[in-house]
Amino acid sequence: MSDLEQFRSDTRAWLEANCPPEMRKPMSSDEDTFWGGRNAKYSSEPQRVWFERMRDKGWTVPHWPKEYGGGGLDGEQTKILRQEMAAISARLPLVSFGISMLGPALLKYGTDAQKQEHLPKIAAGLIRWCQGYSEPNAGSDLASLQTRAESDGDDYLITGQKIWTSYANYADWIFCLVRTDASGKKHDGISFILFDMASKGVSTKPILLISGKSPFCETFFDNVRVPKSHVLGTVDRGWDVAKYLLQHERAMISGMGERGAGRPLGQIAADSIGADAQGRLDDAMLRGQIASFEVDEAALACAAERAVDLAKAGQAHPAFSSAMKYYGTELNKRRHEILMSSGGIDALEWESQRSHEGARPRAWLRTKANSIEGGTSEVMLGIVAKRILDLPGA
Amino acid sequence: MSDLEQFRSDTRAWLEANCPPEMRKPMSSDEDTFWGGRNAKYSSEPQRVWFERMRDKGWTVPHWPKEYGGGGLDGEQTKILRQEMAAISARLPLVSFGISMLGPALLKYGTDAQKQEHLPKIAAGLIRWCQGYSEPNAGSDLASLQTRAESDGDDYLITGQKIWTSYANYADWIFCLVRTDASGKKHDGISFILFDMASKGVSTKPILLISGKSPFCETFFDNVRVPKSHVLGTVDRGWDVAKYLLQHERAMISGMGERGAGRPLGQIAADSIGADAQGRLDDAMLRGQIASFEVDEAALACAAERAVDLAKAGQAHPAFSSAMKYYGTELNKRRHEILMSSGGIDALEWESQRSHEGARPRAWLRTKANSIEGGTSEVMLGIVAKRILDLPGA
Amino acid sequence: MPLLLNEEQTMLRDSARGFIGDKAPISHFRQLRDAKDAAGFSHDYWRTFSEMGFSGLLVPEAFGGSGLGAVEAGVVMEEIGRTLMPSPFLSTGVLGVSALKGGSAAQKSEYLTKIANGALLTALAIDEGAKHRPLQTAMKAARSGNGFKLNGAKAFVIDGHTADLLIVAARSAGTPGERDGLTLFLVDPKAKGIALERTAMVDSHNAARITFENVEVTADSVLGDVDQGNALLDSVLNIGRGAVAAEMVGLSDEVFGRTVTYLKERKQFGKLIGEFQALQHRAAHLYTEIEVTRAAVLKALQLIDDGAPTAPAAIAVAKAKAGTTATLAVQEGVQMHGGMGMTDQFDIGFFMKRARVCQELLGDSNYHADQLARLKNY
Amino acid sequence: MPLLLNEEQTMLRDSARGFIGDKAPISHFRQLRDAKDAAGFSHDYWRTFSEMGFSGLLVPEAFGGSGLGAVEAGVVMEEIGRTLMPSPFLSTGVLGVSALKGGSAAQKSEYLTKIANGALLTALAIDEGAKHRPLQTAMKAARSGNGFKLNGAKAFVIDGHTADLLIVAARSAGTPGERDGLTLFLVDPKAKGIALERTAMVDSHNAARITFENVEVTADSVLGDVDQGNALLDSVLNIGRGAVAAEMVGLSDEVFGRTVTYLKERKQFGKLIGEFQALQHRAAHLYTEIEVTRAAVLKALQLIDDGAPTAPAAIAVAKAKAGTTATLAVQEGVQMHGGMGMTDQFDIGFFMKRARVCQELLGDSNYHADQLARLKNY
Repeated sequence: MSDLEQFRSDTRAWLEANCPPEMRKPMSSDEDTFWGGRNAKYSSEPQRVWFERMRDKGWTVPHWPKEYGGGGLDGEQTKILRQEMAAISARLPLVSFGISMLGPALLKYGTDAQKQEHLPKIAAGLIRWCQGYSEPNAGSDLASLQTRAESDGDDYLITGQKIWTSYANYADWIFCLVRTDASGKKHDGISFILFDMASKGVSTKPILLISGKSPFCETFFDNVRVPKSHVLGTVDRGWDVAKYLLQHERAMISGMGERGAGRPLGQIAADSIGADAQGRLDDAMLRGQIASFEVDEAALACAAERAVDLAKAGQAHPAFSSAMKYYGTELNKRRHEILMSSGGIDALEWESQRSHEGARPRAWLRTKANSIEGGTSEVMLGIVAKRILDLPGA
Repeated sequence: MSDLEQFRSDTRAWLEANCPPEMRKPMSSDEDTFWGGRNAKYSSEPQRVWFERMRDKGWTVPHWPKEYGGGGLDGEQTKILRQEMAAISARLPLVSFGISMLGPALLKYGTDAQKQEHLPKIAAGLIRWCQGYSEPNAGSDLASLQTRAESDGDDYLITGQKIWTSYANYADWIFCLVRTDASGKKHDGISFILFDMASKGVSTKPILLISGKSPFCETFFDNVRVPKSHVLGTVDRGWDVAKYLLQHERAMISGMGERGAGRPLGQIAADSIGADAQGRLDDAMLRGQIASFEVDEAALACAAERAVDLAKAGQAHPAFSSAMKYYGTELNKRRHEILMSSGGIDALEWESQRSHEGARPRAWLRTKANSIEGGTSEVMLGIVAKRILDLPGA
Repeated sequence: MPLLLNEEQTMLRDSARGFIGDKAPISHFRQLRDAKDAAGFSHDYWRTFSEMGFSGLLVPEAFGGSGLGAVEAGVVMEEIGRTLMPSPFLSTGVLGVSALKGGSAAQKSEYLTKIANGALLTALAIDEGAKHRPLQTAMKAARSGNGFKLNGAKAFVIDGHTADLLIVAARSAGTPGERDGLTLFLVDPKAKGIALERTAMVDSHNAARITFENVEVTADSVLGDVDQGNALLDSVLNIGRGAVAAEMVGLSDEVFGRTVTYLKERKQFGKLIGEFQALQHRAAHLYTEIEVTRAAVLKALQLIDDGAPTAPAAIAVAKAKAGTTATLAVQEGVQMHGGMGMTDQFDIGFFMKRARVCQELLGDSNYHADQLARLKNY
Repeated sequence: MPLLLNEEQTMLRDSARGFIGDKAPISHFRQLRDAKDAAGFSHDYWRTFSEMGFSGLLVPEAFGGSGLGAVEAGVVMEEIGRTLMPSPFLSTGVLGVSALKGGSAAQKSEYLTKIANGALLTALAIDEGAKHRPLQTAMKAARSGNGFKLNGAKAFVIDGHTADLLIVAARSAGTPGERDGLTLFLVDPKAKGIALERTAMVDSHNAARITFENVEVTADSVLGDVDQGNALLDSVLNIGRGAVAAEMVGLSDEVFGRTVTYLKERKQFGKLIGEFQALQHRAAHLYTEIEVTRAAVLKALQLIDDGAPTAPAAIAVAKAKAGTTATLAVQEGVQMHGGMGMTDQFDIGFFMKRARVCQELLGDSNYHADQLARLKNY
């Protein structure tokens, strides 16, 4: 047996022994996600057990170095772990922007002291992070941001407003883009800085969305004092860090369209609509739309797998994540349009218990942000046109 | 009985008595179109009879004034004549760019002498016209044309090259855009001029298309001498005439998507593919695509009808024909994609008698030019954005 | 007949637009929603609708109405679509009146007069499953003495919880899927055996689920002919479909107008976003779709008023097309508004929610495309 | 296994690209077309293909082949797609070899060796109606003495007019639509009762219509099991579908590359047309579609080589997706080339014609989406 085969069989056995049965079901509500943080709440005992066991193996962040609380796995091992978890539908033990966004940037740009301070707390779910990028007048045009950091001895004083800060009202720390120099071009003079949301002068205000939920906040900074040592990377070169991180975010968001293992959409539709004598969904038009969608979805899953393999082989184009982000989010929106059409009248209910408080329409409305957040579809297509296709003036 | 009702009943009776049965079938090949001209050929005796009878009524151009060989009908009467012809599937007795394109421009911009000279010959099918607009480097950007007309006493000497000149090799006269002044902005200094294709220095070369046919030519002018009196409208203001004429052309092309009266596409598909036990086309996916297409096609037919009514009521936006041209041509391309899919393997044959020398695939390929000729879809959308939606910088 | 509004229809539109835009702009809807208003619409405004002749728009003059047609109903619906004004106009003024016009002289005189006066609200109870499939009606109407006993459940009954009179489709013969065997009944919502649940909907408009358990109705409560209700039902549903299609035209046009305005205001990358050609082309395409849809809907409504045999096909086209156009309009509207379009504070989301409900209402685009194919024999 | 070409496969690609790009660029195809070449392909190049190991790519080493798999066949097909090189590679090297691998030891030793040597050309005769529906095979194979008598007609037999051996699906039992009852036969195209007509196709590639009238074949000519030919046929068709999908990836990629080049060269309105944002976004979308398709096709071919039970679903995805992507690529290619794209003188039109044929070949996107739905039980 090769080392990898051995690793797979060990992993399978460990998961079998350690993943509680309750943690082997698809998540059905926001409660099912464990976010960690200073005020972490477990929604159930199995959720706590599962998190702690995985944390102790370093498998909340399996591919991070062990010294930072990671699992120290290489690419192949990480893929195997993911496959084995998927095989038993094991949930992620910990979801956090510290893992998916800040972590990769810290690993690449952080000083030793910064890595030592932050990475282990992320791995152990002790600190919950949020991301301070967008501003009211800096959406797609992120680099025009105006939140300013004024030098004051060893500190900056930060003043400004962010918007679309995911879960800022629950976050302990923020990683944030601020303008440290307003004299040059808009992409210069931006710094990437980390600070505690409990600092004096920070306040948040949730934004009510069309889904009736408030996953985002407006976040206000009024002379927030932050040590200069909290800058990640080079002062005034924060745009590089931001770009690096956005690529990770896009690659992550593009994965939303992947759902190969789930129940076929056509069967979900048949639950509401029924099947004809030959077992085909009893709405031929909708069946055709679903089948075409599932062709695209399955193809996207292949592209996502290939993107990982290309990256491992050092053959990936750095802007390819933008293509995948575009495609994955547009597909996910289409998926939820189909789910709404499949649910028909029943999917229009907004508050009843029968409808799980309108889970389906709320999820549908939520997806409309997919092609906006983390870079709009239009911005993604522009990046592909410019950086991959090298079209003039793009 | 109202005057219009009387007109309808008279018209119906006349058509019944005068339209030969052979002329009451959909056209099935290029031969079925009568184009007139110095070298006019009738493909059949009924074609000649039908043309001559209609010509004698002035109904080759029913809405033109009688003094120019027209029928002198008003808008309502013309509509009734069209409806009654459609009701018996009567063919057009004469097709010509003189009728559909030049005529309206002559009526609006022509001098009395020009009208007297040209309109009656168009109405009677004596002269066949072609249109000299596009040049190799002036396609979508038509105003950048470079064919020049140099003043020489009472004449111009015209030199340059046109492309996409429909049937130039069969045409007797051409209406043509030439540059009479190259000193100003590109839209200025263009004149709209008419001349005989038999003039010294004119030559044509057919362009072989992907459909295997050559409806277009390259047309060359080498010091062609044309009297200055042949300019239509004001010298150097030919762009106004061209725009006016293009609107007519677009309105006409947009009509290609209309085919309300024809056999339903789904039944055409069933001829090749068959039907299931419930009488539905035995390809559920294709059936859905056809039904969606037929929804759009029927809706477009309503929009075309409404556009005419709006124009009559003086409520039409002058740029609306661009929206219709865009929509109609894109729909027509989709129709032919569906026809190809419906025909399947049989529709791939290119030369056999069985396939009428590949009539279906050749027609399919021909439609790909619909969204290019007469202004590309991209140019049409730009016009709508600018002139109707008033979007900035459009 | 020209495919335009005539002078009277234009005046009607202006008066509807004046009242609705003035008294019931979208903030009116927002207030009702935020207050979780018990009725879900303003009784005061319905009274005004009746004074303006809108509640009795389709009621023959003999019964105190305006005796107008489907085109005029569409005119009002289009204006309702612009501000999403909650109103019983569809359930009572269109569906209720159209159904009752198929009733006996006594039924007409009793109910139509009241509707024209604004004194009676109705609701049509058709759908049972997840999708609109009127022929699949399974609800039982068993003969019982001189009358019938109703058993079954209805969903998506628009304005069901405020109705004074339910119009219920039930199967007095045959099996689900058959054309024959359907009968329409007039049922008092307070009758014994009826349980009614107001459904909170994604669009914050009104609908109800209603169960019928051994509900006894007399022979007089039959609307039209026993077992032969399908023809009447078809015509009621078709005018309703045309009306909802008109609402979607108004909704699409309004969303589009707001979006174009936003394109001319919002700056990114140092430009108005309306300067970006990719957005210009998408806006121009959407404009064309809306204009094409507008024509198809008006045509269908005119054909209904003409009693033309082609009306059912035209209605299938109109409802199918209006559904896809409205879906595109709200999707482009939200996307082009960027993050702001996702907030409850902006109104765009309301249109997206309403468009989704209008899609399902009386058959979605798939249903009607399928109907068109059936009508065309393929 | 990573979803990439490995080193050997990359070398194979380079060598295929080198030969095809060098010897058989698209001008080679144009010459054959203009000359109305009798064979429709170059026998010389087929000999070279055999010397390079391509004709026997899928032939086991025991019979003189390279013993490679579906991925490698896809690599060659993709390069063929780039220049539209006419070649019996699909009909003989892929379909023929895959079918014959299901034969007896004698059949394999006789035919596979010859194919590897470039000495035998085959053609697979499946389709009968307008659309690819293998289960609907109606052609009769009636038992007659020790053998069978074949009656029926086949269409769209790729390279039928140059084949030395026909592989024919016929119904030895059951009725059209049934899985059981199909048998594959090896038939000499010169046998009595066969009439063959070369079909001139829109893409100027080769196909034939063949009628069979009381064609007698011996029991030895049965390939695989009598009445149970469907499983073998399925696997042959699936590798063929994967190969055609790979051809469409090559074709799409080539059209796209030519189009992007044109966008960087052609000026209108004082700008390169590639500067227009609307075209940029459409190009970026098409790029993404092609990359997604490339991954789906490679995955399907890998799963075939793995003998994975998920291979049929993956092939349905690959063929369906490749068909829609190629259609989009050629449509955008022609439109973005403007009038020039419509001329025979430009090559873009060739790709549009070939893409249409590849769509129909072995099932179009609708067929395969439907298959996927069936495999997923809805």
